[in-house]
Amino acid sequence: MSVTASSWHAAAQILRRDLTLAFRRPGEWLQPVAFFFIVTLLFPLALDPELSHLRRLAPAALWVAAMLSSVLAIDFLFREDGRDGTLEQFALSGQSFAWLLLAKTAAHWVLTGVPLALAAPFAAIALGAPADAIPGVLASLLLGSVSLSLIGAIGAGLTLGLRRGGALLSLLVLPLAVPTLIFGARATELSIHGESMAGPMYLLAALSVFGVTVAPLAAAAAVRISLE
Amino acid sequence: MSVTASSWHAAAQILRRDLTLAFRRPGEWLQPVAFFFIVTLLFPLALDPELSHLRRLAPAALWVAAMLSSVLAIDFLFREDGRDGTLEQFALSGQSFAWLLLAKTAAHWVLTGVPLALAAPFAAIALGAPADAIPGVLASLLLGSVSLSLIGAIGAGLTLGLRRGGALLSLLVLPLAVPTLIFGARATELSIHGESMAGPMYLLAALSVFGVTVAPLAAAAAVRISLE
Amino acid sequence: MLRGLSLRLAEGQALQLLWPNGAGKTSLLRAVAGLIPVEDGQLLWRGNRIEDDRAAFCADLAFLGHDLALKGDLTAAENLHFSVSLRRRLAGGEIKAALDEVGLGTRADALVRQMSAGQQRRVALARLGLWGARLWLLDEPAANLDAAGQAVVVAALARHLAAGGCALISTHQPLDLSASVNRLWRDPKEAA
Amino acid sequence: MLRGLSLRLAEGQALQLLWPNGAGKTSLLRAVAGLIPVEDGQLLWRGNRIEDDRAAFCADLAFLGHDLALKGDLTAAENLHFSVSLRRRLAGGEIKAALDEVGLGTRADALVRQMSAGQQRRVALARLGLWGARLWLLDEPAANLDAAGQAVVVAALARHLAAGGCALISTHQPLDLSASVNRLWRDPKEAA
Amino acid sequence: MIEFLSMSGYAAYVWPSVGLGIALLLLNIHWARRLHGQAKSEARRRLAAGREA
Amino acid sequence: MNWAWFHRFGSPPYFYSVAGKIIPWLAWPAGLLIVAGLWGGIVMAPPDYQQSDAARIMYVHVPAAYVALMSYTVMAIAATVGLIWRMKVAHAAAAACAPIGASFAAVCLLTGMLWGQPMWGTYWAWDPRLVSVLVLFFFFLGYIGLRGAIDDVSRADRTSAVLAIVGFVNVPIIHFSVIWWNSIHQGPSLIRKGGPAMPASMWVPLVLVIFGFTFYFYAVMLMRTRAEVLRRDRGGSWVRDIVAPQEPLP
Ligand code: HEM
Ligand SMILES: Nc1ncnc2c1ncn2[C@@H]1O[C@H](COP(=O)(O)OP(=O)(O)OP(=O)(O)O)[C@@H](O)[C@H]1O
Ligand SMILES: Nc1ncnc2c1ncn2[C@@H]1O[C@H](COP(=O)(O)OP(=O)(O)OP(=O)(O)O)[C@@H](O)[C@H]1O
Ligand SMILES: [Mg+2]
Ligand SMILES: [Mg+2]
Repeated sequence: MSVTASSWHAAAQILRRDLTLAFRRPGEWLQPVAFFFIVTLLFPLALDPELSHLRRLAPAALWVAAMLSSVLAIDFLFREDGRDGTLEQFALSGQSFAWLLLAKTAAHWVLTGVPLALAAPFAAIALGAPADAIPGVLASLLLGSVSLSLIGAIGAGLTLGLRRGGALLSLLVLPLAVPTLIFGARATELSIHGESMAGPMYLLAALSVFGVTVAPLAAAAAVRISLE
Repeated sequence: MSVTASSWHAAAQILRRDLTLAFRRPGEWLQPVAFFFIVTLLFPLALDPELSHLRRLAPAALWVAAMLSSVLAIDFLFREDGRDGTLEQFALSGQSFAWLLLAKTAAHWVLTGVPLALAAPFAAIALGAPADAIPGVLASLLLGSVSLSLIGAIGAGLTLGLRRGGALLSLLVLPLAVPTLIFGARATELSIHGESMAGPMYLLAALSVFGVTVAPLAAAAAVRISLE
Repeated sequence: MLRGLSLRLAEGQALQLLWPNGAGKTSLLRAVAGLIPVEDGQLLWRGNRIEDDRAAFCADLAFLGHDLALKGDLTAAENLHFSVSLRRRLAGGEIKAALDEVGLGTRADALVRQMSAGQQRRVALARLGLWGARLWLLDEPAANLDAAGQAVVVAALARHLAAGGCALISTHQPLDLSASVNRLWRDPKEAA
Repeated sequence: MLRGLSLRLAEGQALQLLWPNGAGKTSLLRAVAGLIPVEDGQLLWRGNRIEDDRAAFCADLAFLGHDLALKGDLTAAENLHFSVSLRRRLAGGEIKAALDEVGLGTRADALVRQMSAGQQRRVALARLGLWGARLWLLDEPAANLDAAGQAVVVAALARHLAAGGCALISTHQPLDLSASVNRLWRDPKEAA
Repeated sequence: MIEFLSMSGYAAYVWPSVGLGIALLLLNIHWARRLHGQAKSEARRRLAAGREA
Repeated sequence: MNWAWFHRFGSPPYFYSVAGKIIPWLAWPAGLLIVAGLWGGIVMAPPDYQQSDAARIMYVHVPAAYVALMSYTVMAIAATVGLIWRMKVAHAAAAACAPIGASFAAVCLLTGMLWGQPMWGTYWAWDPRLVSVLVLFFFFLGYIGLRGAIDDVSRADRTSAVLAIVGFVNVPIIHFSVIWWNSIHQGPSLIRKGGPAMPASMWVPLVLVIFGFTFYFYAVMLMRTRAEVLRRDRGGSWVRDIVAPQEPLP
């Protein structure tokens, strides 16, 4: 009786749905960005605020703040859809479950990774980075946040349905994200010093590719178990 | 027909209840501590890791990590009790609502602030602080976490019942906690340098006293609104 | 939301609200309990305005909403102990007796998390009895309950009314309370 | 948990499970849907083992659990659109028609968050119809519904059965389905 | 003997390490046995409870 | 190939009794090897020509490091087996590995720190090898935390199995970190082209302790797994015969 929906169509619908929902409550996707700004600002406050000093710290502050706000945001990736039964319906929709979750992760990246990357140059300048570093900072965070979102999706799947997912989530995700942090911070540092950042960027790209292939499968396995 | 319960008795019951619940799931109150360790670990990874260099950063890293794990943990202060109707019953119990919430906050501090303060010396040493600094680091975090818990209680009350409390909570709480951060980091810094930390410690104590008087009232007002 | 309502409850009397979905049963009960503000009109308890002495009113009040206020990680007995202790000191054996009354005597030490929806509701009913309040506000107390569970609700209500308490209940299926002072109210527009 | 069960559904047939609380209605429905693993025993659909082609089975299946899978921040029409689009492409006007059938024609553009529990359940019923699945698994479809709402459930089921679908339903009050092939099953031990 | 114990000046590092190693071996056995004991007594409790009911 | 033994091992009562018989055969050799190796290493072997007697920390540090890595590997394998064949005993074995592995990782870290102070002049450095071992330790903790946070045993088994498998990427990173990045930590000195980079009087005791620790690990793992199996099946009929064999049937 009916034309079945292709997997691309289904993924596009999920993307549209999640973006629609987010734009109905703009406060929500602005929060991780605001969090990011606040955390980067805490550093100068806790230190004696000399700019020359701060600049050496900038990559670390940016990346630690980015990772934390990414972990904070990822907690919501599946939580609501799990609670209200939507994920059950995804699992029963006849589409590949991992694929649908990848679509959700992509929407999440658009809503948190991209704004984060756009915000990072401002924070970098506030921490004393030169204006020339802007494209480099932006690029490294844009690429790094892809793998952060993907790694986060695994953690979100594993902690779905737990009462206090948040803290456990960071315990699981942050160790997995250590390589991203190291290469990302290195890329940002090189760009602040005006050097070529190709090396760490290739490694970040490799991490993202690896993440795209592995993370949805792991997340789907974990979410399916938590639906029982 | 019945002997009514005194407010001390009621508070003691709440404390006992929350500790019982926490010890049934020891994983949960250990998580903020693990988060604290991981966050302090992220800094050296994102920087070129020379200890002499790290030591200057140690107070900032310790306090930013402590604030973040405190905020992360405080999200759960009222959430579950709100969701399952317990707070409604508190409000209708005939006891002072603010007082009952203060008891809950005290339990929370015992479960998160104290372990955090105990963990901080280890993290400080990994960041290159000398062993002499241990009592100072411990004391400053023990005192600072009191005011962090109290400020957090206001934020937890305000964001209770919101779907994505976590991120918003940190936006509300972190700015309010800036004085604690500044004095706390200053105290830790002085203790790492082996100097007297009395000045900032008095200020931290003043913040805590102020917090005890104001925070429960504000939290009670906020929670009451969110119950409607 | 609701306008032009007026109702009065006497000792030993139960009033069941049988209004349709969305008519405002939940809202009315919560307003009476003081959980949502009343915009217009007034509530009297024993002849005094409730706002004047909310603590006294609370001491006479037991509210059972959609959310049961039970902790999954505590046992049934512990749940009762902690929640009743906020209001009054318990004598030994009271909890056991209350759980027996709702048919959970053998499961006093089971974690509430491991109970089915119906059993959890029974624990909440046991708590109602222990509080010793005069006025019960019950929002769909028989939801999720099978016939045996509904009988427990009816029995608990009967005991309460016989002891001179009163109750305001929202339901979708009328509960068969034999108390002569049980009234049904099928439409919010009808005067009670 | 459940043992020694065996049941068979034919086209146009509905089976209502009237088991008591905790007997395993929810668990049975979720196991049939494939949401919880079946430890022992097998499920056949159109003569094939379900594990062999889960996608085909899912295409024929509509599951409505305790959780309605509706987003409070989307309107009723948007909710239907997004959830049906995962399964098939929609023609224009289908959604409007489906909402009309459950009596929500005028509220298509209201946010689901602002609807009462009963109205939300009606939206979920409208979705069931749109999926066009052959087998409906309904867990307490009439919970929270008033008499008019129950009539909507009954009508939707009647349409579905008349079109050759079949349904497995858990309930506490039997639904009065006029379909001749409607069966009640009051005790899990009784063979169906 | 003293010379051996002093580990040519590294005693403060070598002996704690050896101690940690031995503690590790002993503690793991202890924990495993305790776990086994707990499982047994729990099972016994269950059986007793089952017989009562 | 005949898989009957594999399926038989999946049955809790069979596993319980067979593992109970195997344990002594692992434990006694383990004890002998460890005593002999430590004696050979700490008392008999000559001091290192560079590090003098500080090198003796090696006889605890290196075996602990190997066993920490091995326990994660065994845990990941057991988790995979449990996930694919739905084998409860394998899940129990994975659960048993985590605390043991965590303790060995902790000892590797602590002895490494104690060795680092005299050799590198610092207890801790932010070096790839050291950090990746710390991450391994956090994985064990995360695994234990995740398992503890889920009440339903079967769900906890499978969810934590996914984590164990995902976290396995860290194991090769630890092993190769000294080669991929320029690390202050020592490169491979035992298993390498051209044979061990030390005299036999040093490497033979080391190998003895390594084998001893390995046997020890399997012995303790089986002990924990048995306990775990018993705990899960505490209602099972076979359990009665074990915990209360003399009592008559009710
Ligand atoms: C906290 C600090 C340390 C950590 C976490 C650590 C970790 C490890 C690990 C995981 C291994 C096993 C590698 C593998 O099997 O692939 C290892 C082996 C080894 N470590 Fe360390 N180590 C630390 C400090 C040291 C120090 C200070 C020394 C000596 C100066 C040292 C000397 C060795 C040696 C000789 C090996 C054996 C290498 C081989 O034969 O493959 N370690 N360590
Ligand atoms: N948060 C809200 N925002 C706006 N309107 C609301 C909100 N909550 C409830 N309402 C509206 O208030 C009215 C009364 O709701 P209430 O929950 O009291 O109904 P009820 O009689 O308990 O219904 P039911 O039988 O479905 O539980 C409904 O029309 C509902 O749409
Ligand atoms: N997470 C769980 N852990 C342990 N036992 C459970 C769990 N969930 C359900 N059960 C048990 O499984 C049995 C069947 O539960 P199920 O939810 O299927 O019952 P039901 O027939 O739907 O009951 P109800 O009418 O109350 O909804 C119950 O005895 C319940 O106690
Ligand atoms: Mg209602
Ligand atoms: Mg059910």
